Amino acid sequence: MRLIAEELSGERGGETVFSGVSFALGSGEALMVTGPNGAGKSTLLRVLCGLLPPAEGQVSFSGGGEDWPDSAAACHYLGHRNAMKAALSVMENLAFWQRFLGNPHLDPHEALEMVGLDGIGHLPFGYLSTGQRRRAAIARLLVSYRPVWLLDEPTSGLDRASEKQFAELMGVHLEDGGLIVAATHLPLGLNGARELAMRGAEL
Amino acid sequence: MRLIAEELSGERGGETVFSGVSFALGSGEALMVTGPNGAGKSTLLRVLCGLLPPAEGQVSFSGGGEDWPDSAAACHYLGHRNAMKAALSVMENLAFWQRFLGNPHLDPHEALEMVGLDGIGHLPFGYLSTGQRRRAAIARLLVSYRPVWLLDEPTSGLDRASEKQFAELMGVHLEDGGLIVAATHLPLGLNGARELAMRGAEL
Amino acid sequence: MTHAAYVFAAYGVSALVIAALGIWILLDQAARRRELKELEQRGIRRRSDRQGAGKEANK
Amino acid sequence: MLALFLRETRLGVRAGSGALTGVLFFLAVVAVIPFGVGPDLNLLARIGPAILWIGALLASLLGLERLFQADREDGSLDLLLLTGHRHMTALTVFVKCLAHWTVNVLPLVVVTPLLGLFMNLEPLGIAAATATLAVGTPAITFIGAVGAALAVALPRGGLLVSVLILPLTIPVLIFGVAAARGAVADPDPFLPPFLILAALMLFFAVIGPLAAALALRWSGD
Amino acid sequence: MLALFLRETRLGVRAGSGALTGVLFFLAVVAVIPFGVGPDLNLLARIGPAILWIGALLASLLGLERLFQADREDGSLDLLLLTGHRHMTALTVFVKCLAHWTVNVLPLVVVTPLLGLFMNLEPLGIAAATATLAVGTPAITFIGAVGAALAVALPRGGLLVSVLILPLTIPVLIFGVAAARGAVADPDPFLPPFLILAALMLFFAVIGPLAAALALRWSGD
Amino acid sequence: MGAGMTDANPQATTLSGRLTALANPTRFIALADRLVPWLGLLALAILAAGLYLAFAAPEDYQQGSTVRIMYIHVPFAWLAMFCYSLMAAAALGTLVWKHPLADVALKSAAPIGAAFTALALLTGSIWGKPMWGTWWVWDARLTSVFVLFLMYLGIIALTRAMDDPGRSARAAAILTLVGFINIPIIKFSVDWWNTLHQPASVFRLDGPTIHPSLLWPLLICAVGFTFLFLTLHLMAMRAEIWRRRVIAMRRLSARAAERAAR
Ligand code: HEM
Ligand SMILES: Nc1ncnc2c1ncn2[C@@H]1O[C@H](COP(=O)(O)OP(=O)(O)OP(=O)(O)O)[C@@H](O)[C@H]1O
Ligand SMILES: Nc1ncnc2c1ncn2[C@@H]1O[C@H](COP(=O)(O)OP(=O)(O)OP(=O)(O)O)[C@@H](O)[C@H]1O
Ligand SMILES: [Mg+2]
Ligand SMILES: [Mg+2]
Repeated sequence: MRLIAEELSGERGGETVFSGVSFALGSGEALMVTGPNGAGKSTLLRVLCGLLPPAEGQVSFSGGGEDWPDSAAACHYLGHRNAMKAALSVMENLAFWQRFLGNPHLDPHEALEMVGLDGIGHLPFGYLSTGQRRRAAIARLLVSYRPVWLLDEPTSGLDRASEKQFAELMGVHLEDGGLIVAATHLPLGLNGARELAMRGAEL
Repeated sequence: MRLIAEELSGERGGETVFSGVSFALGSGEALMVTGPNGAGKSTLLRVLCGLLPPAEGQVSFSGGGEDWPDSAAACHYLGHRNAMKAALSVMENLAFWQRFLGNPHLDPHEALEMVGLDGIGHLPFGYLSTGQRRRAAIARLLVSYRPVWLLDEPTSGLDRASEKQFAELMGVHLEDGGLIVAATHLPLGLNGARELAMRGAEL
Repeated sequence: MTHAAYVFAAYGVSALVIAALGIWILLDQAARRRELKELEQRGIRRRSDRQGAGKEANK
Repeated sequence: MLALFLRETRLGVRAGSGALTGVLFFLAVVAVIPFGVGPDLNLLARIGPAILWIGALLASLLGLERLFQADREDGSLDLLLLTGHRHMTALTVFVKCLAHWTVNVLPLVVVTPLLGLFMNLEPLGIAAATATLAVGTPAITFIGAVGAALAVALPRGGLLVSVLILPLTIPVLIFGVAAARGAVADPDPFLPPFLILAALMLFFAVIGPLAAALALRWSGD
Repeated sequence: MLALFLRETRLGVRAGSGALTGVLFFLAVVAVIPFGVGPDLNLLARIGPAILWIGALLASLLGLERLFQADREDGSLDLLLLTGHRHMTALTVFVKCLAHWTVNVLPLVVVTPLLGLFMNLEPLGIAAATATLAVGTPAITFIGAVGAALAVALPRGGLLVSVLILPLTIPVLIFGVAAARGAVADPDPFLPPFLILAALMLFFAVIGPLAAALALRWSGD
Repeated sequence: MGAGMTDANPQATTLSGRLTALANPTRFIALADRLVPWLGLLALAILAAGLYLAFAAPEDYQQGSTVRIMYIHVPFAWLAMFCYSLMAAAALGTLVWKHPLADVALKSAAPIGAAFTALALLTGSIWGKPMWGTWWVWDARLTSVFVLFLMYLGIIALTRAMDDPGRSARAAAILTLVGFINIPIIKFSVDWWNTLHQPASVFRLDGPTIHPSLLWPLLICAVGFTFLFLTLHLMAMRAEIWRRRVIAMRRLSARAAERAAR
């Protein structure tokens, strides 16, 4: 499987925020997107999964076969917001996403265990602390399978231990032949990840 | 000015999340609250400023004179959420908080400059990137004066340069005789800050 | 009211509304033109102008 | 899709004051009209179906503007749109509309017979009014979905959504009232307007979600 | 406080082109009615005041339940509560209500005379309807504020809230319509219901913000 | 996204090339600059002639002198519908061909359309008072024109509610298209429902039924008002393009300032 970006440029509110981004990522590879605030990291991730149209260039995903025809189908997008409903319990949230996203992978209970949240699945999501919320959102990546993970500052709010745990989860995903693109300000603890440094569009 | 917590314990949803927290903080001192996710750091901050009642113990603030009779009056609370309206421009947001909070300190333009956001004050807050939003929220601390800053993961989402800039701002506030209590997972770059490590309530 | 008054009222209202519309558009135009001038005087040019210039030069 | 339906109804029931606000508003509308027209029972019976319809139309506007906004604010909307290859976005919208209707509008249909009694309608008229409401109100929800999708990027689109969709709901209202009245007022027929109403509902059940899906796809930010 | 008022109105206006939207909304509601009850001008004149009141009730309910929720979700509510020593919380609530009313309901009151013409009301009736709306609708907003505050405090108590709070709006509605009608329908008096309406409004203007402030203080989380 | 910012590569040799060239806002503005004065003069001349003929025309035996209102009422009503149809076409242009000027056309036509619709309503009401004895009735045609007016205002509200032209363009386009159902309803409401208002007497399948002495001035006035509409529309479009340029340049300068500060 390959995720290829060719001469991408992205636009926000009619303004180019980055341009000329190209890379090709194969199975088992990770790409860290870094850069100052407002450089366009989040915008790049949204363009990669097709939530925003690219202003120029194109994104292609190949080798996914029938299951993953394009990058929108093949990716898990973990944005700044956790995409969980505060009024539903953590388990209800995860079970919903598993059924809706399809390709079930881990059982929600197991997934919660993997992120160290076992025992609080019955709590409404709105009762969790910031870091716990983020971990519940990470558990969503595990309940359904997707080869590509697009992560936007995945470790924001996590404590030291959970950061390590998450690095291990990413490691396993890469070993299984997955791809990861992560926008981040903090080192994610992945060995051998490539780095894409963004500096915003030239004027 | 002194902020004193005596044998505080905090409750969330009928459950004690921490107990027996005591400290006394004088002018120019900073306290870093650390601990794993769910340890009760955010809860502690909310108890300190009076948004949550303490389950036991008490918080007192003295030496503030008429202007700052109690801790609620004396503190700036910077929570996880930025308390800005997406539909208003950054300047409008800041100008509003300045007028509403009273005790004007810096001019909104100056404050934006201090956090490196000059030139984008006219943009709607909703158009900013995550880090830019956080910086705008930090600018709010500067437009009105309060002796106590209660900061909940203030640097989440900031890039390296802004982190340093913010450390400097905190340094200046301490030099002016302010107090800072910050909950954080990341080192904030403050020299000589005391640390309060929370481990959650014993079960 | 006589019939003539109705006719007069109808024509009067129409003239008023159309005149207001025309004046509004003219004022809007003038304001935009002024803003553009001001920006150009401050030395700001559109990206496409520069690109366009580049393209002409390439031809 | 069933999962989505269940989630939405659960959310609606658990969090929302939606259902009851709607019913109460409906009640208020129906309660206040007799004050306006005075105690003339015949007149009341005559305009009864129209009042019920107008009440239902307005009540179903409540909460409609939040249909997609809540999802957008917590980031779910992104994921719903991303699964477009697996669940057509229009279908997702359709299911959300259905859930919204079940939670917020169905209760109105259920209390209609009771209100019909208040308005001095005869049994046949009550049955007809209830039937037309059951068939017609989904159309309003589907039209509303378009408005909600158009206004999703607006922080407080409430009124704007209603403004955008009210003119579009007029045909539904016309045929709904015509059918409800046709059942009792003798020269007027019941079936033709009722069938047109059903056709309108089906039409909007297709067009509404498609247009809303288009609007959502392009709201991208 | 003026700053808060300005911010709130600006938010309301920004989102949906404000005043225009309010007026449009009301126009749309009123335009829908004749499609339901038919073009009989006499009938329209009789139900006119009731229709105007229903439109106003709906307009003030739309978006009301978000009065504090939006502030809570973006964290502003914390700061508004924290400044309790400097601006009494009840006053803050009062100002927010006022802003909500100004943006969402006042435009309706302003266009009421025009709509009165459409509905074939006589001049006296129009004046009466406008007056009752101007005096009565703030009460609905103040009552709604209590509900909105409770909804923030009890996120899962939505049903409870609407059952407890909304019925309180019905007396306001009924006295409003009674007064508006009293001005034209001869045997009915105008002044008594109008005075009761004014009293209700003043009562809720005091009680509403106080209760809402209390609920918000306890919502702490 | 904004139309003011994308300049298509001009290749004005083929027909499609010429269309693309028109899509270039700079070229469009040049064209508009040249057309507007002539169109405006033409409109005024035709209107003057039409109105002169109108007042010279004989009075209607039923309606007396009020028939003169027809010469403005009917063109306004036609233009109200014409403008909406134009906007619907522009909406298609936005959605299907992503034509950069289509959105400008739609947005700037809305207020003009609203004004003409308001005029149709006003002159109609003024005519209705002597003819029907009332300013307003809720008959099908009148109400549907009123609804059209509301739709115009709704579209205006939507186009102004978002400050990002790209996003509001598509939202307004979708709304315009969905609302297009109203146009046939207006056109045929008089035939479908039995109402007070006059049925069509000019545009009919079996030819006009109106007397030629009334018809000619009416048609000339209609043409005049159409030219007036086109002039106003071109001017409004030009202003809108400039507005977008100003916004784009402001943003650019802000960004440059931010860069420089670092
Ligand atoms: C507010 C009130 C009115 C509105 C909204 C209105 C609207 C319209 C519209 C939309 C048309 C164009 C119809 C088409 O092309 O098929 C029209 C045409 C016309 N109206 Fe009115 N009208 C109003 C009042 C009146 C009155 C009071 C009269 C005269 C008694 C009148 C006489 C006509 C005539 C003669 C035409 C031309 C019909 C034709 O030749 O196609 N209208 N009006
Ligand atoms: N919804 C939006 N509408 C318009 N402009 C936006 C929007 N979101 C972001 N922008 C602008 O796009 C630019 C890039 O934003 P983006 O969120 O991609 O930055 P980022 O690299 O993720 O920054 P951060 O490190 O702060 O998360 C910023 O200048 C921002 O102002
Ligand atoms: N609104 C709430 N209602 C009920 N319980 C809550 C609520 N918010 C937090 N809790 C619970 O209180 C405990 C402490 O939460 P708190 O937010 O104080 O943790 P924290 O130390 O700030 O964690 P983090 O590092 O993740 O921010 C957690 O177990 C959490 O589940
Ligand atoms: Mg980002
Ligand atoms: Mg926390």
